[in-house]
Amino acid sequence: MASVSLTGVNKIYRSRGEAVHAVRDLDLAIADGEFVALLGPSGCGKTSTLRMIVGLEEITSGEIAFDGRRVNELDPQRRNVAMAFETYALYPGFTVAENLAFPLEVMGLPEAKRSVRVREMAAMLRLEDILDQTPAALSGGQQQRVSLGRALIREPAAFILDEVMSHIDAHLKFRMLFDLKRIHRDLGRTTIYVTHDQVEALALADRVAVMSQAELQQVGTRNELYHHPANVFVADFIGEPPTNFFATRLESSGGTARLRVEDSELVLELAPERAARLAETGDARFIAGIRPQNLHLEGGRDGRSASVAAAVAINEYVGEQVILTLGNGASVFRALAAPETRAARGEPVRMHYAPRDVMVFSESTEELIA
Amino acid sequence: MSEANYRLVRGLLLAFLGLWLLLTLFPFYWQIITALKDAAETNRTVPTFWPDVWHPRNFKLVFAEASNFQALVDSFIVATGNTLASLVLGTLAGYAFARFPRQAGGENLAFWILSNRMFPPVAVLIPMFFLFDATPWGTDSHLSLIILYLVFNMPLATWLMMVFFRDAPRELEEAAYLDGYPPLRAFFKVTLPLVLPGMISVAMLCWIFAWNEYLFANLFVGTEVKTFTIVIPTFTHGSQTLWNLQMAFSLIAMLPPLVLFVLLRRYMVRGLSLGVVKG
Amino acid sequence: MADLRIEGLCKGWDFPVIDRLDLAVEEGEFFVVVGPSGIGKTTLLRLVAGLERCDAGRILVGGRDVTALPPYRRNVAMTFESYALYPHLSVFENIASPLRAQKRPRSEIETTVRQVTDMLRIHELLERRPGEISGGQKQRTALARTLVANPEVYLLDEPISHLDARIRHELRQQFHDLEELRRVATLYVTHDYAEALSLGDRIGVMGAGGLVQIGTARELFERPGSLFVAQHLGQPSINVVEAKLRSAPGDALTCVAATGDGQGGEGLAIPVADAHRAALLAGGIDTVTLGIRPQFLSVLENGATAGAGAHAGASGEAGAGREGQSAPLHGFEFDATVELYEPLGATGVLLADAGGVPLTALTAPDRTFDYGARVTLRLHPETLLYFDPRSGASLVQ
Amino acid sequence: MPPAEVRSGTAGAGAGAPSGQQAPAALPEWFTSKKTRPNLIVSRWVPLALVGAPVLVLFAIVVYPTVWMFYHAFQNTNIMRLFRGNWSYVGWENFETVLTSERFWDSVQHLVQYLVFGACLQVLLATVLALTLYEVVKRDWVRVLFLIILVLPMMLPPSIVGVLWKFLLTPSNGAINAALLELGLISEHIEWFNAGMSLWSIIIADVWNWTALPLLIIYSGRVSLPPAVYEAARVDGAGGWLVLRRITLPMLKEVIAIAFIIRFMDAFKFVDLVYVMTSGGPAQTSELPTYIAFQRGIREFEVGEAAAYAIIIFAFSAILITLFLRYLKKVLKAQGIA
Repeated sequence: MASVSLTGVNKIYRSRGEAVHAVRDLDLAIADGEFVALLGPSGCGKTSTLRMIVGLEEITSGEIAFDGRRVNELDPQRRNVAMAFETYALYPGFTVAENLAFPLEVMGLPEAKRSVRVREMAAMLRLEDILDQTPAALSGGQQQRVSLGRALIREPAAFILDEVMSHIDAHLKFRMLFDLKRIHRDLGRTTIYVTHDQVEALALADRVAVMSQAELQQVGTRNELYHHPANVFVADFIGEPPTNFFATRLESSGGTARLRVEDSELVLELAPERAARLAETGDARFIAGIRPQNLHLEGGRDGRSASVAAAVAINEYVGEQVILTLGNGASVFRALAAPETRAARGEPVRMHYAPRDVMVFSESTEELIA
Repeated sequence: MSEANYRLVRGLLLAFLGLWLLLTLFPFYWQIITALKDAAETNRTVPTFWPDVWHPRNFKLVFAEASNFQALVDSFIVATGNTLASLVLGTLAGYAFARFPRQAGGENLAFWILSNRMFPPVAVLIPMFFLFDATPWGTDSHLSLIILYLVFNMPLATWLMMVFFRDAPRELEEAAYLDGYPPLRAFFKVTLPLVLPGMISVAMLCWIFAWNEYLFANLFVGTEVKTFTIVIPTFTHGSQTLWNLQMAFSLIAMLPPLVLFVLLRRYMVRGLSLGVVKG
Repeated sequence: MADLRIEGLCKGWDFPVIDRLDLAVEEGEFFVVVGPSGIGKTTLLRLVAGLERCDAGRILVGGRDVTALPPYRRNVAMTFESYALYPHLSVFENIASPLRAQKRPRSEIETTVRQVTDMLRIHELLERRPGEISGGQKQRTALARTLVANPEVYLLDEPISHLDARIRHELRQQFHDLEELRRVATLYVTHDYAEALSLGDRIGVMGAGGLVQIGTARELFERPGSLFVAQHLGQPSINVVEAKLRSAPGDALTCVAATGDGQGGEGLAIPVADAHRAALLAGGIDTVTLGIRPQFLSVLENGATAGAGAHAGASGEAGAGREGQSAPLHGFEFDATVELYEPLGATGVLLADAGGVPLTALTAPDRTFDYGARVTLRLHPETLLYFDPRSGASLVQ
Repeated sequence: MPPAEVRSGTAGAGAGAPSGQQAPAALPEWFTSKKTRPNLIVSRWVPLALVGAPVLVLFAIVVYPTVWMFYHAFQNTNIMRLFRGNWSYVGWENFETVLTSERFWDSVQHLVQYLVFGACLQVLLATVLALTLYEVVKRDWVRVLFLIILVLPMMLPPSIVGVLWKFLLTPSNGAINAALLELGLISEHIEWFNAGMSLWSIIIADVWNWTALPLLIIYSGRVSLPPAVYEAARVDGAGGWLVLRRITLPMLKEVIAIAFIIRFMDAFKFVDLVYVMTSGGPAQTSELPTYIAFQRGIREFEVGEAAAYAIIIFAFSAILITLFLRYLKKVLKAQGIA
């Protein structure tokens, strides 16, 4: 077990004479035993980061250290990390048992000890029945468990998972998430999990590192990312349905400040201390964001003192909840409502919200102001 | 095996690869410099590794004899004719095998067609010789070679085109049906453009195999029609072999396949490794 | 404009995939088929499109029997899961393809394509190749190609399942808004239950062989006809608990859940709601399969109502009051031990162990639970679903 | 245990019938009685026609001649009889002539020599070269350049290869002897086309000409092995030798076997270099069975005997081809291609 730290890490690829900056000035410290997810859309640099940590990719500049010891120059063989691959990368001619045993065989463990460990791992991942089969005969979920098992069977400095759930059916996925979380709880190993799926990242990780366009946007717990997203990208990427954004202008009258939405008649109330902070910036225009689950049909509770008027455009019943798509002028936004909500198309509604749930971002830098 | 040993082995392997490359290139080198020597120099008792006198006129002298140029023309006619025939037949059959495997006779028929490429020609040649002898055009004609070369080129074209058609997503064709195109129009609008790169590589392979063919030509033609491959071994003046002219002519003749190969190597390597069979 | 009728449709290869399926989609209806992957949803679409021939049965479009017609004579349009855009043609030519097949004049093709691409906001991509545009744009191009064909039936195969969350929501909105799709019969296939519930005027749940249940979104989710339907709709999936029916003092009835692994734990006794008692007693059986929707399990801590502001928490109570039943507001409460807690986006998922019975509950997302902590769960017996343990059929309607 | 486990015992098995929906024990009547109706967009005659044309051509140019040969292998046919039409059945006499002749058994010996050095050695060399090229040479453009150079000889017609090597190996003033003398490896000219050496000359030319084919096959095979597996092995800590021994060679064994069989099949067709370089001489010391068949059949018009040769070669080939196709089918199936 080890802590992993990345300091000022850069990755630049050269392709056809052009330099592509895949990872830019990345700083990230992962504590011993921590579960950190690296989350971002495809092409954001998360896989390059992970491959640099494992040692499959050279580090253009910066330093990666395990337990404070620099590992930049070490081969993957010497770094002692275990990795599960997106494509599983099982050894084709080997049986499941042989696949699991291979890392032990490399370590030079005697046959008898190997088979004991293989049996333990098979029990933990429910692979006992398929130990004699070859990967070609297995389903995606089974292959994935074998690949996890092959990584887990060693005692590595860190355990690295690359998009391991992306080829798994939704129903099976939930189960695998629980399994993985349980394994981490029981073994307490430093784990880095790369994914593009926010549900997986939020569900599993102690902290989530959000990446976009080669840069780290924010590192934080689920609540930090949710309530204090560093910028518009994070606010947009985390959360489903996606956050509603409005282009707004700051307006003060009679000592209170509000945000007037530019292409409709919506006005968003601000908590007083936030208004003050906005005034300090000297800007007039801001991007306001509010999450669909923070817009409510009924007011009064939890400081929902403000409201906006809108007409229902679409009422989507999805079982556990209703997603309302609402319109006011040219503004279209979404809200979540209880499943028994039966608002019809065109029906006028008032949506209540707590002013503290309005997130305000700078229009120029798109960073969170308040 | 220790790290140092591993490095040593890698070094040795690299050296061996380098040596092999030199050995591969040496005959080409010799061919080129010989083509640039004069007749006297090629027949010296101690050969020169660098020409004393440059003699590029060889390339012109080769064509002083009109029949040499005619041989290239004959080869071109035969190779092109055979390529067209192989491609048309192979494309149609390949499409049928890829899209209607069961109705087209199934995998076994496809494999049988491929197997024809591998059988030794000795079983075919002798009877074909007597057979063509009895036809109006005879053995010594372009047509006899064009037909004969189908023995090895058509199975190759069929097999490769089948692989290429299989790789072309069937859904695109189905999308065309749903757009309202009947099968033939859908084939030309969607499927054929998709396999065009594959067709090019098949055409190139067939053309090169037909261009290079020696055995059939050697036995079948030689008077009315002469392909360059059977002309090359006959460059003699009395009992003296005219090495410099022979090398010059062979350089000219091998240029088309080499140029094709270098330009289209991506397709060709794919075709060769898919076809897994040579001519 | 026409309706789509499917009568006794059969198709099988190594085993029967579609077995005597009947379906009528009215003109202007948006019908969604939802089911697990590999169950035959795409086969159904391909049969209607004419890409596969059925083994038995008939397909009628607007009263015309098209069973024997090839796809290019059927006047149906289909989008493929893989989009099936022609890689060698520009976006414009891809969209114009059906019009070219109909040999329309050039000017008409031009205007029709412009109209559709303006509507779908892809007019800037017309010169590009499919390889140069994003997934969402590909999907819009494929949709545009089917829209210009002006068919009598639309067939849409998993059109948005492979896209990012934001684009998925945008396209879902588009499917709601497109007048075109709402004018003719549309058959839409997906494995995502939320998509199905959101979009379908009516929804058919597909199981082995055919449609297991057809109904509106609320009918299917609230009154599933079988365990299969209940399990397929909802994420995380419904809690399934084997239980024995026991008579309790008074004329009350309880179901006693067996422990998950048959060892340890004392089980869990849950009272049966008055509204369900008669139906269960009439069945004359003593074991049932209980279905408990995770969102109807509220998590209390120290007796206080948890999940302030979360719909999942609130809906438990509201759900109990639906159908105007006079249910006791406090519900049935019991203790459980926390196994795992996963905070997701808008909700959190709690795995708990109640007397050896594993249960999943939906909570507000910003709470924290420690492994092994004791919590109180609340459940309204009216929200329970009862199924026959052998056939899986619903016992209470 | 998550609740899903209570019922869905098959959840781990991935796709399959959903729980609660057992496949009906009795198959429906329409299914058991259904005819396999082809799912065709075109008339059922179209595929037959598409495939029929090449099949007919092959019947004309391959099947008919083969049958003809089988027939004449049992006749006392020669050119005169053939034209007069008065050949007659002689049973196994032709085979007897062939199998008792020294010429045949010598040629078989030559063939074995060719198989060992012309085929086995080539595949061995090709394996080493292909893997060296892929594993040791790191720059892409260098690899491509090397590959092009290595494959060049394959693009030449056999007559050029033959003439070129005849020239290079000329004993008196050929480049090879001159170079070997220069390097001090030999002290006098090697007589490349003498009785003991001529077959070796052919084999040398053939190695130069055709080693690239197995090389290309094995190299392509190595390229298509999944890179992730190699990364996994590196992360698992496996070094170069272990990876080669436990992963690369086992995964390539089918491809190498295919390369082997292809070279073996080619050996039974191999004849053109013999024609160009030695014409089987001197004194029939570089003859292969195939060459004799041609010689007897077309140059000497002993059709019956030539047919017997052809049939013997044909039989060996057929065995190899069947083996090859069966193997190829298996490999393609395993890769999901066929």
